[in-house]
Amino acid sequence: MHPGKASPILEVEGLTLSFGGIKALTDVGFEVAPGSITTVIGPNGAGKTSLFNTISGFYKPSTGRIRFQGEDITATRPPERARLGLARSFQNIALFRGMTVLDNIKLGRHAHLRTNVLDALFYFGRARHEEMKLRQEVEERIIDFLEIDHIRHMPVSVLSYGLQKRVEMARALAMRPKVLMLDEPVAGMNREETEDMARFILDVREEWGVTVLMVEHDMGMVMDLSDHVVVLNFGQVIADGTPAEVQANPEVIKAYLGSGDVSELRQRLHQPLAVGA
Amino acid sequence: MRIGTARSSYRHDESLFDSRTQHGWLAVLAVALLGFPFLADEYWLYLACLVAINIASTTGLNILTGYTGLVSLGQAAFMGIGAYTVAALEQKLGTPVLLNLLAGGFVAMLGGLVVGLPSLRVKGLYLAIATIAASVVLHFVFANWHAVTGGHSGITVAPAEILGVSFDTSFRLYWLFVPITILMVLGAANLFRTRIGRAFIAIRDRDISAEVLGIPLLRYKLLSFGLSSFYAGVAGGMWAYFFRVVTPESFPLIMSIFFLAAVIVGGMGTILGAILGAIFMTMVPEALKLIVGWLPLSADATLILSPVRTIVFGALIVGFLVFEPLGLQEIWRRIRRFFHLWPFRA
Amino acid sequence: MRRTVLKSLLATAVLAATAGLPAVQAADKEIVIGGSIPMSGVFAFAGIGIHAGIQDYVKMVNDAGGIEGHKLRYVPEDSAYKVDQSVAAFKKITSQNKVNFYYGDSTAFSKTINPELDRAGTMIMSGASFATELNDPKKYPYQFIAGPDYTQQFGILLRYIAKEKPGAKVAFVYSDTEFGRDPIESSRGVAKEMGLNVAIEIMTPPGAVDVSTEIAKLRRARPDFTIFHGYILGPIPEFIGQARQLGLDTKFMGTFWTMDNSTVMQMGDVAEGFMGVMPYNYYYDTATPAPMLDKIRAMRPEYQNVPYIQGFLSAMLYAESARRTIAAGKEMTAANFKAALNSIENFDTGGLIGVPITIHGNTIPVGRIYRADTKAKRMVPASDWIVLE
Amino acid sequence: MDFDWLFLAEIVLAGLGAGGLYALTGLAFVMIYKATRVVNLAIGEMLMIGAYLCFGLATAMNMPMWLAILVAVIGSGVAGATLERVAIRPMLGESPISVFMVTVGLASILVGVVELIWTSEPRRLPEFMPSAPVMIGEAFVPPKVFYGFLVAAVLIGVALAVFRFWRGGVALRATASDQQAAYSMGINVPKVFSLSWTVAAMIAAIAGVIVGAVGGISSTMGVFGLSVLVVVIVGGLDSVLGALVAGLFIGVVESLAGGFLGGEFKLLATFMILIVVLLVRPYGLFGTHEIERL
Repeated sequence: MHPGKASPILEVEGLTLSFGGIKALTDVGFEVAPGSITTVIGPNGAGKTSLFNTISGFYKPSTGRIRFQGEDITATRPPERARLGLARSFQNIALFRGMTVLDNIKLGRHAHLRTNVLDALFYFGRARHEEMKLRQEVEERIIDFLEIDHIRHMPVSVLSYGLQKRVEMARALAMRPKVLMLDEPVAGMNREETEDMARFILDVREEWGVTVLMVEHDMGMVMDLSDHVVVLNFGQVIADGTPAEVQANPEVIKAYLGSGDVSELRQRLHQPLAVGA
Repeated sequence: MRIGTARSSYRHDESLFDSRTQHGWLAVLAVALLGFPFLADEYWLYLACLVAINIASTTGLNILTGYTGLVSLGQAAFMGIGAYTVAALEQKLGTPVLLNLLAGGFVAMLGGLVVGLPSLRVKGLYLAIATIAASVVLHFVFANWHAVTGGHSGITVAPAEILGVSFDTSFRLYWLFVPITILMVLGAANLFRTRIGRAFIAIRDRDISAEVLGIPLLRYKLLSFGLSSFYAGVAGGMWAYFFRVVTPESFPLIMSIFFLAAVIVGGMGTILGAILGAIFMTMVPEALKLIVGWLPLSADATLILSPVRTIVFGALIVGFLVFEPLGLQEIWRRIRRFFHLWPFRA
Repeated sequence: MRRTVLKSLLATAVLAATAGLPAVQAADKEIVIGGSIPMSGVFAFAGIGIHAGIQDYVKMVNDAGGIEGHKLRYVPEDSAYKVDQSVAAFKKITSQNKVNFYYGDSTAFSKTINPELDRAGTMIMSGASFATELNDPKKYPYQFIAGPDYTQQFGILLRYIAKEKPGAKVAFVYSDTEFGRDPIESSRGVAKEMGLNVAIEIMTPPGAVDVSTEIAKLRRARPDFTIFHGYILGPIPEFIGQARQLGLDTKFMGTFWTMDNSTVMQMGDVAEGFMGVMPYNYYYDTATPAPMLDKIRAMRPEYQNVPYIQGFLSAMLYAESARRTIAAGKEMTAANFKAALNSIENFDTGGLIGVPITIHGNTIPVGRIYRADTKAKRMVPASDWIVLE
Repeated sequence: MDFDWLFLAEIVLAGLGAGGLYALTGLAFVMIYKATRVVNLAIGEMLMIGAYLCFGLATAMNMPMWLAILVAVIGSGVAGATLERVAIRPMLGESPISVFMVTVGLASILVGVVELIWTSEPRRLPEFMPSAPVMIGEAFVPPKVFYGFLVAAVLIGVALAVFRFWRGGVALRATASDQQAAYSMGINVPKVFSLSWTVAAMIAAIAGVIVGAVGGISSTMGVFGLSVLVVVIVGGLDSVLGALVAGLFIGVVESLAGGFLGGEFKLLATFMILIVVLLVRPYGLFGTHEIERL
């Protein structure tokens, strides 16, 4: 699968973002091909999460365009982007602590439900019908798929970190994503959990036909999973291509060298993942 | 003793009352509520009506504060809007009671929407203080818009009349208020089985991520304000039919604090909590009176009743926040769990 | 989880049902006086006095054998001066006793409970409110005020002013509450009729601390008399103090709730010369023979405040109304009580009020002007008894 | 008719007088907020406690007024520290709204305690200020208001100097700007918390005595705190300068509204300003705007 052949599902073009004079992103541009797994990497503070936040509409760029399925969405509010099919998880887990796992997942479907206040107050007709359908779908397509049926009625606050990450992914899947944005999906996970997550990411792409855009530090996983890698440093794109191309790029090596991560990078590059791509 | 219930279907799992035991208790409650008016005297019926009104209003505030995380110190003022609407309609147009109550709810809801408008920009405590400002402004309107509100002396309300029956005693009002309150509580409970309730909780827990997950913040914050003040408006309308006189001094700031206290003491963000909180806070002054009466103190004991009540009111707020932030409903759950497993484990 | 809803409500219901069984108080030959008395809370100083006054009168009557073979029984309950608690007290007392007379603690309560009185038709009520609105026998057929309403109090003050200094300039200073606003509008006309000039009306927000703004206004209006209403003590001393410092030559006056001896004396030095209207004799008045005051002084050697006198007089009027009803062989209903009350003409209160009283409509429109004497620490009469027609 | 300039002058002066007290109390409020991030709705009740302590000492114990004030201020400081230790410290790390509600509860408890000890009857503090009228030009300023303003101004000056130069003041400022950093620099943060409540309670007590001297004391005098709340929100919760400027501003606005529109407009006017400020600058005129993070 090569990026650039089909028309891109997500295009970022000339994106610049600044906070009170400090530039977090400068003229960032790249494309995400439909059905691909695209990963944004870069040293800490390179602007990866800022980029995600700008794509989901939480930050407003000072210049630049974001196009989703060919439409310019730069001016739309975050909820509208979510409705269009941009779903995401968060770097430091943003589950709703006051809700159960099931409710957290159901929440993801919000934008696609029609229940209004009156339906809700009386819980009759549409509300009940919709909730039942949602429950069934969540159970059969998401909970079973992500193997979290044993925790569905638990409050999320009691779950382990790895399970929380998985629930976040479940919630993002409930959003009926066209592009699934995952911000460090395996950060802080042990090896087994990381492998499980990698498997889920691949399965999501295969079974759901969802395009994946992620930020990740685990280079082994990045190189094994990605079709396309974008490298950010100091808010700028310094490399953009297949994993092999990026690994060979001297700029990338330099960027990681500069941040002292080079040994880590090397080490991880030589640590193949147990999952076949 | 009762062991965890096996659920057979999603529908079953999603229902409000899902076990046979629960249905049993529900039936007992229904019988108790039906039988109560025939056993109780006027005093207890009066308290029952007051409790019903307070439950309705507390449940409304709970939607806003407990579930959506927006603190309001304006609940009493919104009740005032409802009460004045009902009083004015009753006095000037003589429209049907249930219509008046609905209108009270809707007018209060409009008020709530206006007050809620800044909620996107103004957050947390600033918002709480904005609601105090709204109360001050509303009080001014109540006191000075003579044509509608009758100024400082207020409006005297005729008894509610439905199909020729005049609801002029607590006994009769009970049959009006309790069903309305039950409907309102059930409505609130239903709300949190759907996307709307989930959106509220999401906003409370983490409003900015909620937005990225597809929840339009302003719309839902306004919705929460609107619903909460609708509840307040209907409760205020009932208040008007209950006390039959509505004046600007009927809805002071301390009353708003009372409802907030009821939400906290009962347990924020649970339906049961609002009910328990409203019952508890309404009954505390009466209970204190009884206790002071029983204590072997001199006749002057009643002289300290009011300060003691004020102290207990404050101490309950502080005490629950410090020692039992989950409120009465958590205590209740613990008690229940105990009996659930009894006699095998304590 | 939802089951808990049910359990809790059930528990309450059971509790309510068992505790709510009416306490049976079997006694045919008795007259019951109920009361929502503000024994605690912001109005406690009045409530305590009222309570003692009613209690003492009831005891006095019962010690003397009761009324036409009926004993008086007084059933008070603390209201903390809060409407909902007053109403709760009313419901509690009336559901457990056959109440004939009731004492209410506030205007709001009087208005709230009025429909209940009309419906019950078994009791009449008076209370701590002198609200003008209540002086309407059509709207409030089963209520009365044991004194002049606030407009009448203003009328008495204005009559005195008109006599002292015809055409005088008068200022009304009042609080922004129902209580404060009560007599203002109606008294404007009364003043005009008497040829007085209402130079300025100043409304102060409740809980106001600083009165400099108001003083600046008052200074420009230069009134001869300034009447305060809607306060107990509040900003009055500061008002007078500042006016004195400015050399403002105006006489300050107050209405009933400001006029208790201890309240006025609390003003300190500025109290000297403070005047006001009082419908009753003070505890220590001995100028005219007053057998009732003698008895009170015998029972309670220490000073009793004017709410005490008001409570005492209220109980006396309840008793008189009951006596006349029973003596006429009529049933003990609200209508008969009220009719009996309205038949009171030139009634001797034993010196509580310096002149025989007649009950017009719902009030006793009588009073006299007192002036503070800070050396003697007493209020001394400044006029004769003034009776409004 | 000519516009009465003297009237305007007197009204403005009266407003500045009241504003001085708002500024002083606002300072106490901001001090607590800066150090502990607690929005203290009980500030009006802390004023009341100071005034009642002074009253109790001066009347029941027959202390001379200066001594009564001194002891009352110290006593209030102790009370402030106690409140912090008992009710605020356990709430460390809870949501600001919960802590706010704790102070609402505290306010109620304080009112109850005062009513229990002194009943709810309104009282008067013994006179202790010079009573000779003060004239500024032709304008009359009530002496209590004038001297009250002077005391407030001097105290504010002292407080600012302490803030700047004294070690405790420096620690307070350090804690205010970054709690974690202050910790790591070896500042005893809990002590700073307790210090801020103590000092704030003492300042509030002085304000309470002045307010009580002007308008008398009662268990409802805590409503003064409502105006102070407006002051600090308008000025910005964490800005000392804001509290001072907004204090005078609100005082003058209240006074103008009362003078030209009528007493019922006082509170309305200030709360309208509050609403406008919240809409235009939700973090106050001088407050810091915090950037949100996802």
